[in-house]
This record gives sequence, structure tokens and C-alpha cells, in this order.
Amino acid sequence: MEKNEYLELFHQMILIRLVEEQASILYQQGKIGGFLHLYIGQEAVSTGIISVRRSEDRVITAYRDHGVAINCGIPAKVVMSELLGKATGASEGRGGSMHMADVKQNFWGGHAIVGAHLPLAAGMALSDRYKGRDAVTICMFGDGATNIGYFHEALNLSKVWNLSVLWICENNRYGMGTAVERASAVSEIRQKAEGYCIPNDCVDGMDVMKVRQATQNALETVRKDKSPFFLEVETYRFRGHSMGDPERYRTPEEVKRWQNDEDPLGIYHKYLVDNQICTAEELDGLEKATNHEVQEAVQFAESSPEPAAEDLFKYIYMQPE
Amino acid sequence: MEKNEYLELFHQMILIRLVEEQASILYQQGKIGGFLHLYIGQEAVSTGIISVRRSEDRVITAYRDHGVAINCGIPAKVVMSELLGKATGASEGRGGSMHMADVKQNFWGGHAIVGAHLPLAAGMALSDRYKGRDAVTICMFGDGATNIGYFHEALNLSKVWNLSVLWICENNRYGMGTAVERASAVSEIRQKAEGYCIPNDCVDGMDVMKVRQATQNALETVRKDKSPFFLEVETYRFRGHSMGDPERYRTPEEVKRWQNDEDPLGIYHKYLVDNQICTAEELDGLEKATNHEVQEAVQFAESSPEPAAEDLFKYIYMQPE
Amino acid sequence: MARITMREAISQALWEEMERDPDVFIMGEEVGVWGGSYAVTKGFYDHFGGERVRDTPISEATIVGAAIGAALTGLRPVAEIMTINFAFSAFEHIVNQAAKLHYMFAGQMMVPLVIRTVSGGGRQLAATHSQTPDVIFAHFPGLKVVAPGTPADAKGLLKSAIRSDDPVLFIESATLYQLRGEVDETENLIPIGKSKIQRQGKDVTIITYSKMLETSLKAADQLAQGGIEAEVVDLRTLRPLDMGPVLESFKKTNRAVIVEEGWRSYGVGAEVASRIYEEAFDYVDAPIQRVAQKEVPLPYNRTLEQLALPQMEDIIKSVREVL
Amino acid sequence: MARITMREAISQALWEEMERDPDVFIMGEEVGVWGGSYAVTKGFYDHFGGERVRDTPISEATIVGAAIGAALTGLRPVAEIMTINFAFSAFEHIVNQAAKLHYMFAGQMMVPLVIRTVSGGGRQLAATHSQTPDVIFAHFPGLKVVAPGTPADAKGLLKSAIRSDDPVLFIESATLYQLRGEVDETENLIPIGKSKIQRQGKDVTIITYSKMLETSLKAADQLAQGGIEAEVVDLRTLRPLDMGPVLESFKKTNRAVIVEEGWRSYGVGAEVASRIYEEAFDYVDAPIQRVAQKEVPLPYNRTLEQLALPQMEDIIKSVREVL
Ligand SMILES: Cc1ncc(C[n+]2csc(CCOP(=O)(O)OP(=O)(O)O)c2C)c(N)n1
Ligand SMILES: Cc1ncc(C[n+]2csc(CCOP(=O)(O)OP(=O)(O)O)c2C)c(N)n1
Ligand SMILES: [Mg+2]
Ligand SMILES: [Mg+2]
Repeated sequence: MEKNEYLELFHQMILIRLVEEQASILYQQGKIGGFLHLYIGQEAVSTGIISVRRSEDRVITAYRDHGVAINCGIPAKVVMSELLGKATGASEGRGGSMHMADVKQNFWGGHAIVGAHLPLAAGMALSDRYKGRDAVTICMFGDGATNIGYFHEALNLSKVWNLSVLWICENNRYGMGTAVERASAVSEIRQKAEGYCIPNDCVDGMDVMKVRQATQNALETVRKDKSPFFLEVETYRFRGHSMGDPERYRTPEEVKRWQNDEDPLGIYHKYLVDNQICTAEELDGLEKATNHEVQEAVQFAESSPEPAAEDLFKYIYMQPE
Repeated sequence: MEKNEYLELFHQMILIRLVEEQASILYQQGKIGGFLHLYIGQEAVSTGIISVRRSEDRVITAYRDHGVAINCGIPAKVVMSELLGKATGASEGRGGSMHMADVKQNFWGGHAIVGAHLPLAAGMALSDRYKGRDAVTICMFGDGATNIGYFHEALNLSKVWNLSVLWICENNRYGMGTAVERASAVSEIRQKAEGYCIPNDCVDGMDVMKVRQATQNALETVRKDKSPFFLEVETYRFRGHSMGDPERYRTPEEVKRWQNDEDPLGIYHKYLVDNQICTAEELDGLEKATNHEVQEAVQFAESSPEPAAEDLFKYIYMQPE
Repeated sequence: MARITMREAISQALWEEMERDPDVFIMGEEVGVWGGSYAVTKGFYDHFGGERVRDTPISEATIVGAAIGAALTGLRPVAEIMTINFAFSAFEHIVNQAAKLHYMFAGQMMVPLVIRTVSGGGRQLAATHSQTPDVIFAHFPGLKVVAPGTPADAKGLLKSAIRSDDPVLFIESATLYQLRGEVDETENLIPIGKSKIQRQGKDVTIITYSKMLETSLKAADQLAQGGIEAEVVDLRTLRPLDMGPVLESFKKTNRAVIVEEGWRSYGVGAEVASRIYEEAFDYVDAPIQRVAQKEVPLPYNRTLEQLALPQMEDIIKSVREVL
Repeated sequence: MARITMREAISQALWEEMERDPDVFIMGEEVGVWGGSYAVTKGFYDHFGGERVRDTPISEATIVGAAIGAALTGLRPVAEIMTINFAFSAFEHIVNQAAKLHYMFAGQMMVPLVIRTVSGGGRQLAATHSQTPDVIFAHFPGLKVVAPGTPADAKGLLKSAIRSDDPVLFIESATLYQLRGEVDETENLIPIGKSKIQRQGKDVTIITYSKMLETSLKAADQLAQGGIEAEVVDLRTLRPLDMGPVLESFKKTNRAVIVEEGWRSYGVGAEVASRIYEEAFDYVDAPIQRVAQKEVPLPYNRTLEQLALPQMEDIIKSVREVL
């Protein structure tokens, strides 16, 4: 791995962090509406995963999608514009925070109904199998999503039809305010894969290098076996589920501990410096540059036009009557 | 176990067999409409299971329910009347073959949407837990039903809430025309229970004594652990899925082999005689008597009145407006 | 009489019924520790405990399905589906199980179940999370569908729903929780299946329910300044649909505007209009107007979303057209 | 012109489209080895193979969901949901995914998907298996809902649906598969969203679709013997709803009866009636009548079931009332 690749990972992680922090400010200012699910604390997960996917590998995730969107190559300003509901946004202001996508980048969104995108992922992998394309569909979802029927049906189908899907569960310990063990029969989510005889693995999601390695192995297995693999990624959400979460379900101490001991940015920063891949100064410089990038993104979004009123009925059908 | 108990099991199995053979004739005569899913070949399953349930234990099953209905104590004539859609039927002609129930006997039906009754079973067990009643809910379903999301959600909830449910999968090798291995990621259905850490077992469903024993053990475990158990019962459907099944999915030889080597009635008949529990003559006598019982049931059903036209709107609401 | 919010009224109804009857319990996502995603059950978990205020996994079909099983066997569950959009994931159990078991088994089974859920747009939640599909649930006999528009009705109807032996889908509005209204302290059970005149008038009849009642009343006040007295009829229940007060009012005004938050095509307004024409044909002086949501999946962008949602101005405009 | 059954017409459409376009494939329960539970895909598995005629597990939500995923990524799936009653188990994916992805992602995604399913009662399958809830699917913008009543329309509309880039719910009738009709051998693509006059008449307009077209035409023949010439308009598509031919006919006859197999309340007839009143108010000579299913979960017993279903006699009676 080249130095610039290492730095690019850091850049993406810090970019996600700063975009999210900005978003939370803009939300408080009332410039962002609806739900806003921040990815802060989980940056290493999507950054590590997407860093090893090939361009033909498809990516689909849930509503906590800003990080994945950025990793998949949606510019910060386009993400920010979507958050502000502008015509320049990823979904031209129609989708908002939960529905970002960039099909050209093979990123299929951004889905807000818990678990409902898993069957879609199976179908995408079916297309690739049908067309003889050697691509993997990477489908990400939360721990809470593994309790809904869609999860069961999709995993079963992927195994029965030997579909090249890499199922990735971001286990951040909670589904909204419900701790995993209060909602799931098994706390080790990977155990669920056993019910389908789908090979599985579990990795520390706060260390981007570990996530990267585990994903690489998983992708190889999928390509080799031409059948699904299940990867559980252990991580933690530093912020509330969405904005305005009372957070009665966990103590401030618990959150503090994770922020202090397990910050994916801190861990990777240390890794880069300790291994003399780069200096702290370089990283500071990179952070400053990224900060600038985010400020520009906000300006771009704020100065972008709203979607035109006359376009309200655009995009309902490909062939309207 | 007393001799009369042994004989009662035989009586129930032969009664189911004869009622269903009659039903298929009445169906051909056009006296029974809709779907008719025969249980022939699977008699040992429900007979063995129900023979060890306590009166407080609830029973709920799918649409292949005539056997369970009879084992739960619905008289043959009431089953037959329901098949003919008569006012004297188990559901007064409203439900038909797929919807027989007798709540007084703690038999909760007869459900036609595949897998949809599993969540209901979890809720019944919740009631008993809530009320501190030491009862088990016995929920039966087919192999095909384990592929729908309802199965996943219900099993997960039963484990998370420690509900006293005995989940019983009647694996008769096919869901309509689809062989288990063509629809399910695992052919050993019990493997699915591992995904929920629900203890499980598997038993030969053609031997009523084995089913009885396995169910007894399973019920004890549920009562002891106050949490769910999963029992897979291996069986085979001798007739088509419903009437008019082209049966392209299996060979006549396969069916023949099962009918010759694995007939639950033959196996139990041999068991009773070999162990000198009773003589073949006694069993012939019992069969004749049962045959007579079935003839009476048909007469009763045929001579029973249709539900009154003015009752069309009865039973829509407990409190209509 | 106390002036309380919709949220408080619903919360009180739940609290009082749970105090009254130990068989009443709540189950749903985030109803317990979190206190309800709309804070309706805040404090319930601590007071009633986890047995009676049950947080569930994200399993809508099984939230309703298990609640049905509990209802069949003696309990009175209040199942919460966080929003009506997620009720699509429980659709089978709501319209095909809860609504049919009593009939299909010839009265052997009864389903004293309340499903509480939240309908409506206007919160920039985008297409999958902003719907008002109330009408599709009202299409199914065997189910009762209640959708109150005032705190008093919400409290009285929810109590009746909990005591009802039939399955009731109780639809709240995402944007009405802060609405204040008079609610008497003394218990007041409001019967399900009764429409109500919420504002007297003689010139035109506005028929509506839930969130659009608030908007319609505002429109009526505006119109009053122009000398037009609109009578506002609140359906309150979509099934069974009580046309009594609607027809009574219409026969007086001979003009009607039907207002709903959901899409126009195959909506509530279509049924109500058809019933008026069928049952009061000779009283019709002008084509009955329907005000509803524009036929588009609701977009996130606030301007576009508001453009698609029915506004007070649309009501006023329609009223002027029927006059 | 050949006289073939509805089953043959649908089967031909599928066969020809699969021969024409290798990206068209079928997935669903029992579509392959079994040959389709209504024998529509009989022989397909042997001819096209298991890759293109895919038997699925019993997983309705994922049958539709996976078909959406395949449609998003270049294929043209024809997903079969055995009966529309089971579509409740796929409701989220039909109305909230297929119908919204194109809009929500601003045209980046398209969903060229056909969902074939079977609606209607009359086969003694009892309450959970006998419904005609077509209207509730037609309530959702983004989805197209087609429900033909003749073999020719079925073939032409199914081909158009398969070539359409929008998601189409294609509703067949459980009791129409044996219906025979003329279908020309030469390819005939019938556009989605066009109603059609299936029988000329001057005295009254009968508006209907799917199974009830057959019943309405029979009623019209009966009426003709009594000297009453009914014009029968077939909607063919419920969304987008084409009122053109309906209004044209109504402005001529000034009288209408709307016939549907499903429940009356919040049904198709309500929307069509409302639209006629809105768009042809001055032409109305008599209250428009609705003929529909009685509001009861369909019972198994044949006599009761037929009592609940709309019959030819009901149509004739309603026609006499509007005249
Ligand atoms: C079917 C459905 N039910 C409920 C919700 C409301 N909801 C949104 S996110 C969420 C929690 C999901 O938790 P998890 O899958 O662990 O993802 P995380 O938020 O932790 O990333 C819930 C219940 C929904 N969007 N869809
Ligand atoms: C949700 C749903 N999908 C499809 C059907 C149609 N159907 C009825 S029975 C059946 C097969 C069920 O197989 P299995 O669970 O193995 O039970 P068996 O018939 O073998 O006893 C199917 C697909 C249905 N009734 N419900
Ligand atoms: Mg989580
Ligand atoms: Mg089976």
C-alpha cells in the first residue's frame, strides 16, 4: 500500500467526521430537516470496506449513509447539498440525508426502511450472476436490521442461489435505544449466519486497517466460492441515533469511554505515526485542508438553488402515461 | 402407557386416514370446494405430538390441519361438516378445510397464510407468561414455511422474551413442488434454530412412538427452561400438495417407496402386534369401527344444514358500530 | 376541563387504561426505555415496568402478529407501529389476520387489539416515511380504523378502542402532537364509528379528519371573515364510516368540500363524495370538491413537500368554487 | 385472429417476450418445475431453463425485493406472486420500494419490473385467500396497476408492461383463465393507461374491469333483450386511470353503473364515480350506482360466498335503477 493510499483513508475518515459535525450544526440552524443519522464513530467501517471494493462491486446501505456516500466518491459538496435539499444534491433534494446514491459510482443508496434493502442486494447480485459478471454486491446494515424478516429471506435466497453478496452487519450495539441483547436472540450477530450455513467472520470496526483486511478476505472468499459471506463489524455510534435522541438507554460514561479509547480517527492517526508512514504534522495539514474542503462544501450547498417547483412531478415515471 | 392408550393412538391415526380418503372422494364429487390439503402419510406426526400435550397447552398449525383437528378432539363429523361448508362445521362453514379450530380444546386453527401463524403462537405464549400460566404453545408448520420472514421474527422474539413455545417443523421434503434443498439454505431444518441459539432435535415422523417420545422430551425442556425449543419432524406427504397437483416434482417410484416402507399406520400396526400389545384382529375390528364412524360423519355432514343466508354478516365484529 | 396537548391526551388514555386493567399492556419499538419515539409513553416503563411496556425487536409483522396472539388469549395489547409507513411491513397481520380471525372461525376467536400508529407528512422524511395511506386500511371489513383530530377525541376514542373487543387501527398524526384542546378530567368514552360536527356553519360543509381537521378549521375561520360560514364535519372513524352528520349537514348546505392529507386517487374523499351523491343526490347544488395530496411520492425538500401537501389556501379556494 | 383462452394469451405474451429479450426472466413460487400454480408457465422451465424460470422459496417480500434489485441493474424480471393475498406479505416492497426508488433518487434508478399476480374470489378459498384488493395498490403514485378483462388485452398489456421501464402490478383474475377471446397472431402492444369501450350502447354506461367485464357484458346482453343498450367501458388500467372513454360515454348516456369485484367502501367505484361527478357534473341525470362485493370477509361456504360477490343480476338491477 502506497503512502498516498494511507493518507487517502485518513482523508476520507476525517472528511466524514467534519462533514457530519457541520451537518449537526446546520441541523440545529434549521437548514437541514427530517432525520439526520450521524456516522461519527463508525468512520473506519465504511472507509475500510469501500477502500478494497472494485469499481464493479456494488454498494448498498441503510439510512446512516453519509460516510458510505463519501467513501463511494460522492463529493462532500454534493452530500451537503442533498442534506440542504438542493437541486445540486445527490438526489436533487428529493431524498435527503437517508437517500443518497450515485449509481455511476455503483453506490445504490441510502435506504430508510430497516432491512428492506437486503432483498434488493440479493437481486443485484442475481443480475451479475445472470449476466456472468464477476462482481460482488456489498450490502451493509445495522444490528437491529437483523431482526426483521427481510434479513432472513434475503440471506436464505443468497445462499440457495449462490449469489455473490457480502453481507456486512455494522453492530454498533444499539438499534435506536434498544441494546442488541434486548432485541436479538444472539448478541454475536455472526451466529445468525450459521442458520444459513453462510461462512462468516467478525472484526473490530474501530481499526480501519483491520476492517480493510477482513473485507479483503471476505471479498476473496465470495469471488472464489461464488456464494455469500457474512461479516460482522463491531463498532459504536458516538452520537445519538438521530438528532434529538434523549439517550436514556446508555450512560454518558459509556459513550465517553468509547470516544476516548476507541476513536477510529485517533487509532488510525496513532497507527500512521507509530509506523512512521507519515508525521503528525502531515496529518494536521491534511485535516486543515479537509476542513477547508468542508467549508467550501457548505458554501456550495448554501448557494445552490432549490429544485424547481415545476419539477415536483418529475421522476414519478419513466413513461408518464 | 395403558393398552387403551395405545389403541386410541391407532384409532386416531386410522380415523385421520379414513376421513381424508373420504374427503378426497367428496372433493371429486364436488361436495367439497376450495383447497383440500390431505395429511395422509403424516398421521403419526400430529397424533404423537398431541397425545402428550396437556389440556392447557395450546396448539396452532397451518392449513394441512384435519389431522391436528381430529387429534385435538374435534369429532370427525364436525370436521366433515366444515369440509362440506355446513353450519354444523367447526367454523360453521366459514373457514373450510384450511380453517378448522376448537378454542375450547385449546386448538387455535388452521391457518392458510404460510408462516403467518408463527407470530400468533409467540403472542399466545406471551399471554401465558404474562398471566403466570405454566402452559406451552405448540406451533406446527411446514418446511417451506421456514423460508418466510415471519418464521425468523417469531423465533427470534420467542428466544429474546423466553416464551414457552415448542416450534415443530413438519419436514415432508417439499413445499408444494419445491424440494427443501431448492428453497432452503439448509436441508436439515433444525440447523435454522442454531441462528437463534434455540435448543433443537430431530425425529422420525413416521413412527408415532418416536414422535411421542421426542415431543415429551421437548415439552419437558420448554417447561424446565421456560424458553423455546425447536423440533424437526421428518415425514412425507403421500398425496399431492392439494387436490389436482400434477406432481411433476417427484417420481411415482419415490412416492411408492414411502407408501410401502414408511406408512405410519403400517409401522405402528407392526409395533403393536410385535410387542403383543394387541392382536391384528383387534386392530381390524378397530379399523372397521372407525370406518363406520367415518360413514356416520359423512351422513351427518351431508344432512346438516347450510349456514343461514341472513347470517352472512354475522361475526364480522364483536361490536358492530 | 383542562387544556392539554394531543400527546398528553393519548398518553393519559394509555396510562389510565393500564391503571384500570392489568391485562392492558404496550408493545412496540422504543416504547419503553426510550419513552416512545414521539414521547407518548414517556415514563411508562419506569412506572409499569418492562413486562407491561415491552420494547420489541424491529419486527413489525411480529409486533402485530404476537399482539394478535396475546389478544386471542385474554390480554388487551396496545401494539405500537412507529409510523404507518412501517405498517406496510405488518400489512398481512393487520388486514388478513387481525381483521379476519373472528369471522373465519365463526366467532370462536376475538381480537381485542389496538394498533397505534402515526400517519402524515410535512416533516421532510422523504417518500418512504411521509405517507398518509389511511384509506387502504379502511378498505378491509373486520378492522376498525380510527383517526382523531382533537385531544378530547383522541383520549376518548383511544379508551374506547382499548376496551373494544374488535381490532382497531388507531391512527395519530405526526404533526398534531403539540395541538392543544379542552379535555374534561372526568372519564369520557367516545364511541367508535361516530362522525362529529366540530364547527357549526350554514353555507358549506367541509368533511375531513385527523390533521386536516386543524387545517380545515383554520380555513373556516378565514372564510368566516369573508362572511362564509363553513360547517366542519370530522369523520373521526374511517371504518365503520358514519355518514349521518355528513348528510345532515350537507342537506342543509347543499355544498361540500372533502379534505384529506393523503393522495386524492382512491382516497377517503372519493368514498365520502360517492356516498353523498348516493344518499343526498337531490340536495347537490354544486360538484363536490376534493382537496388532497398531489399524486407524487413526497420529496425531502421542504418547498416541494409543502407544495404537494394540501394547504389551507387550497381548502379556501375549493370552498369558493363550490359556492 | 385465433380464439384462445386468457391463460394461453398470458402464457404467449411471456413466452414471446422471453424469446425476444434474454434479459426477461421469471421468478416466483412454483413457476418452474410445477409450471405455475395456474399453469400459466407450463413448459417454460423445460424450454428456458432454471436460470430464466426461477422457482423461489416462500418469501414474497424477497421475491419482489430481489426482482427490484435485478430490475435496477439491467434485467427485466417478471416476478410472480401466486395470489394478490400474498402480495400483502410483499406490500412494503411493492408500494414503498418499487414505486418510489425512481423518484427518491431523482431518476438515477429505474425499475422495469412486472409483478404478476392473481386477484378475485369465487373459488371457496375463504377469507384470507379470496380478496380483490386491487384498489389499494392503485392508491400509490409511482406504481402502474393493470388489470385486463380479455385475452387480447391481457396479451397486449402484459407485453407492454414487460417493455415498460416503470414498475407494473399486473393483476389477473382467478376465474378468468378459461375465458376465450380473439387474439391476433401479429404482435399487438396495447398501451398501459388507456380505458376501452368493449361494447357499444346508448342508454347507460357500465364501467368495470377484469373479471367483472365478463359479468357486465353478460348483463348488457340480457339488458339488450329488454331493449336497453348498455355501453361497457373497461378501465384496463387502474393507475394511471384514463377517464377519457368513460366521460365520452357518460356524456352520451348520462347514466352510469360502476362494477367491481372488490368491496364497495373505498373501492374503485368511489374514485370513478367522483371523477365523473367532477368532470361531467352537468351530464348527470341520475345518481351513479356502484355494484361491488358485500363488506364481509369472504366465507368458504359456496352459497354465502356467491351471496357476497357481485352478480349479473345486481348489475341489471342497478342499471334499471339509474334509467
Ligand atoms: C421497518 C422499519 N421499522 C422501524 C423503523 C424506524 N427505525 C429507523 S432506524 C431504526 C433502528 C435501526 O437500528 P440498526 O439496524 O442497528 O441501525 P443503526 O441505526 O444502529 O445504524 C429504527 C427502529 C424503520 N425505519 N423501518
Ligand atoms: C405467504 C404465502 N405464500 C404462498 C402461499 C401458497 N402456498 C400454500 S401452501 C404452500 C407450500 C407450503 O409448504 P410447507 O410449508 O412445506 O407445508 P406443506 O404444504 O408441505 O405441509 C404455498 C407456497 C401461501 N398460502 N401463503
Ligand atoms: Mg445499530
Ligand atoms: Mg412441506
